[in-house]
Amino acid sequence: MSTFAGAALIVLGLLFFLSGTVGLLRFPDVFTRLHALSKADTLALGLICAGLALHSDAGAVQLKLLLIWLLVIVSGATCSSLIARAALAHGIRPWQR
Amino acid sequence: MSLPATATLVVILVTLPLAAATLLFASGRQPRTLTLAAALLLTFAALALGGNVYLEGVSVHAIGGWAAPLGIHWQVTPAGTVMLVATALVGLAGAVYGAGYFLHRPGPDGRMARVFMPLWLFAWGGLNALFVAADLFNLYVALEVLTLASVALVALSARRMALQAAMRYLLAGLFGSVIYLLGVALLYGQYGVLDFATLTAMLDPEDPGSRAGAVALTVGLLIKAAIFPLHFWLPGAHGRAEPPVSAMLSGLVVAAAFYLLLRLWFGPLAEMLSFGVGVLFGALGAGALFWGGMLALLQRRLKMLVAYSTVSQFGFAMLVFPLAGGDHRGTVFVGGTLLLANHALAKAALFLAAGTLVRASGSDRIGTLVGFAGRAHWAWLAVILASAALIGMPPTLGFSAKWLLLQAAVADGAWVWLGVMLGGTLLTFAYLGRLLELALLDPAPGPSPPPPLTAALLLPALLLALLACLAGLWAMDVEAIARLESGT
Amino acid sequence: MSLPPGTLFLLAAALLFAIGAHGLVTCRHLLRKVLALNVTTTGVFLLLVTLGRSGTGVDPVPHAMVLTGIVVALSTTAVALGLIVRLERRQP
Amino acid sequence: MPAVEMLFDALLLLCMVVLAWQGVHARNMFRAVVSFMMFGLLTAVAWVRLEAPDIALAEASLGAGLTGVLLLATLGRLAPERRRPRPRQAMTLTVLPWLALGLAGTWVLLAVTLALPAPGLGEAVFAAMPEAGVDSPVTAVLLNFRAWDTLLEIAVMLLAVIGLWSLGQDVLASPSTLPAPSLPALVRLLFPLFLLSTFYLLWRGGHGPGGAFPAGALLAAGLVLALLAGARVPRRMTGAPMRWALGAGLLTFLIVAVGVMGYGEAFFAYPPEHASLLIAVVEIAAGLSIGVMLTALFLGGEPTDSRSERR
Repeated sequence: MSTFAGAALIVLGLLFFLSGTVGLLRFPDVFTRLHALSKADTLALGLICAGLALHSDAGAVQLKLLLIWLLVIVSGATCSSLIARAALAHGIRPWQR
Repeated sequence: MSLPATATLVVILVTLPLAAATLLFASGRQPRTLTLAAALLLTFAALALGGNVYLEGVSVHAIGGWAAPLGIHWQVTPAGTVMLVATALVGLAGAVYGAGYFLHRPGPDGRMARVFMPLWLFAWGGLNALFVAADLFNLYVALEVLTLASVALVALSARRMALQAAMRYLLAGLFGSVIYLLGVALLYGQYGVLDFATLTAMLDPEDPGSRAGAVALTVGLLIKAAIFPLHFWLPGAHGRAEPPVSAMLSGLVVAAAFYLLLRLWFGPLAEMLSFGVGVLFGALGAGALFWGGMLALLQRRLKMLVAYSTVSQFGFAMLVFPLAGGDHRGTVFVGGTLLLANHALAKAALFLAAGTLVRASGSDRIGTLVGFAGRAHWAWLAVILASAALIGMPPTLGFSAKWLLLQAAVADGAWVWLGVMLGGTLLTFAYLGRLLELALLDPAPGPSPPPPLTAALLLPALLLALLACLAGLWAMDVEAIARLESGT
Repeated sequence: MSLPPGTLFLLAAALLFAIGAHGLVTCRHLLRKVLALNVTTTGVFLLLVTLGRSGTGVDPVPHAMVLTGIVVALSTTAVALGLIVRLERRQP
Repeated sequence: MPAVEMLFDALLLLCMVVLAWQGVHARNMFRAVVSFMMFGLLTAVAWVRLEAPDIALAEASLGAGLTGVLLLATLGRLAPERRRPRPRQAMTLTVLPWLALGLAGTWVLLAVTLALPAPGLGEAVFAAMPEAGVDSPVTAVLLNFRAWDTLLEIAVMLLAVIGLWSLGQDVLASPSTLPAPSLPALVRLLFPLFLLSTFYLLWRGGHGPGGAFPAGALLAAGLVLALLAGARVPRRMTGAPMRWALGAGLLTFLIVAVGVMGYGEAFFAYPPEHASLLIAVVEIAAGLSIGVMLTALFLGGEPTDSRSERR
């Protein structure tokens, strides 16, 4: 049962990765692309970690997966804000319709 | 008097330079007495090792006590010991010369004076590690130590030309290393061993994979040894570096790569050295001899002339390979080794003396050098002696080495290579003769106050040149040659 | 599938070596040459490990060799980059 | 091999080749560097596929991570690439790449025929493992069977630092104003974690993937991140303390290698009863030194009192 749920979570995560990548490729400027990428990917990774955790019985492995997700959240958020601010500092104006 | 055990001496030779270099760097000070003491100790260790090997012959040492294919091995051979002794002599001479040279030219905020000795010792340690190694991968790491130390030494001279030369040297050296490593990978994939002894026993000369490996090893080393037409990086790097650096690079670092070629083709790869391969190597050698010699004749700057002469002299060394096919392999191998040793001593002497002359004249241009006057005549004396050794006049070491090769060539009836050797010798005479002619000119009006030529700037070159000349007497001893041959 | 296990990796290793060697010779910018050199080195490392693997079980010796090689490559790259910056700075 | 794995490998290697090409030839230099960094990361994945987790760790941290940081730092110091006229020797040089390609092609053919079950040294290593003093075969090779290679390799690294310093470059300037205030906060949060993982990897090296090089790389990553976030080399760490820290790894290694001769053993022959301890000592000293050396490579010049004052 948990195997099935894990697989479902992983597939869901992959879908979010896919949508994030589509956003990266299709969105018009650096800010919107960041927006798509950071949010979708963080969620996707969380889903995949959760799915993998369901596949594993060992508590240590599950803890490591959680740690991985938390670290990626923190560093991803920092990186995104760094990129966005650097882009602003370089005079890139946010895209407007 | 009993000498320390060979194993102890080898350990001293390979670890002391690294330890001393690290200590000098970390402490940030240059206690001149201590560095010279270390250099002297290394020289004594090399000489003692020479004595041991002369008495006992080849010895093999397993590092860490791990048996053949698993661990790394040191193989102390007579030929390797000759190179170790030559390294020690040039190392000591260069250390003394460098101490005197950088005293008056310390570079920005004393950087050159501060960094020279650690880098010099690292290069020395790399050379020692290389001459005793008998393991394909260990040799790769030793080569990298040597390359990096050499590049840093070239870059010491902060002039733009020197930095460009250092960059080109680094790229060429690293590319050579990568190709060498490719050869190591191919051979390891085939035989699963790295040490020379096992590899020699297992190697199948007909196997295409092994051939590809041998080609890669050789091409990598040909780049590193600056054999024509892969010599493009050498003249700049050797000609633009500071004089003691040029001495080590030209005398030893190039020779180390070439010595490895000798080791491989007279060791594990010996059965692949067919007639065709020998002719190919010989053709490269002849090309180097004449191309390098012609360019040396055309140079306008003293150090560039000496640098091109290195390209040309390694052409001689390449002639060893076509001659090895005959019945006199042992003689030819000894001849090649002695040629390298002679070149190391004489070329180092030539570069050191050239550095002194350039400093005394204030310029590198051949037309403006000071003549045979004042204290500069000691430097000229060194130039004359070193030239005699390079040309191969009796009784120098160069003569002994070429004599051995000539004997082999005559015995095998290899008239073509004989002709190439004689032609090359004439060419060497021609371009070095250009220098000797200058010595006899009237002293040119030098720059206003000629800088002092201290003993540290004059003696090392002179002694090295003298040694190159006198060692020939020893090398004429049939007994000595026979013992040297025992290593092949 | 009839291909022996390491074939793809060997192919990639050869291609990387060729790309690197080609780039090293044809590129003019020094930084590109350094990058090309690193690509070449990676190709050789891949070859080394793949060839070492085709034996019985995993052979740790090529692994150790490649670890050593990676550190050496990083060190030499750092020196090369330092030289490039130095050369650039002295340009008029 | 299952077709799925084959497909994955093919895709991975294809991406690597494309990225390698981009990394050398991309129009824009920044793009080239970023492609090269991605190439490094994918190479790490390839190492995992080849069952070489030790190499994967080193590749991800050193080959992709620190090399990438070095490249970017260099890029920041360089003027943009100028399109120069072709140099004179271009004619002779265009022949060589084809030569290289031909060589590579033959190599492929040979390599495929070569891929016979070669003996390798695996069996010899596993036979000697009981006496190695550690449980991880790769660590045993690195620090025992072929420790002399590793010692020389640390010498190469120290040499790189000395060579870099002798070029007399300025220390890489840390950015005066940070674009984001969150970076220092992140570094404060992560730095203890970096230290913790460094020691974890050092400890783990004895029986699994890990050891001195990944640990040193991780330490360096933490230090470099701190420097990027605006930290400076503390003044009391410049000069002699830093130089001794740089040299400590090589010196410890040498002392141990020669010191065991006091037991009447050969060079580098750890006495079996002390092997674990001695290897651990070497590993820790080397790991910490490697961390400092990598950081020094990133800084690019010798940090001195006066210079840090000026900044």
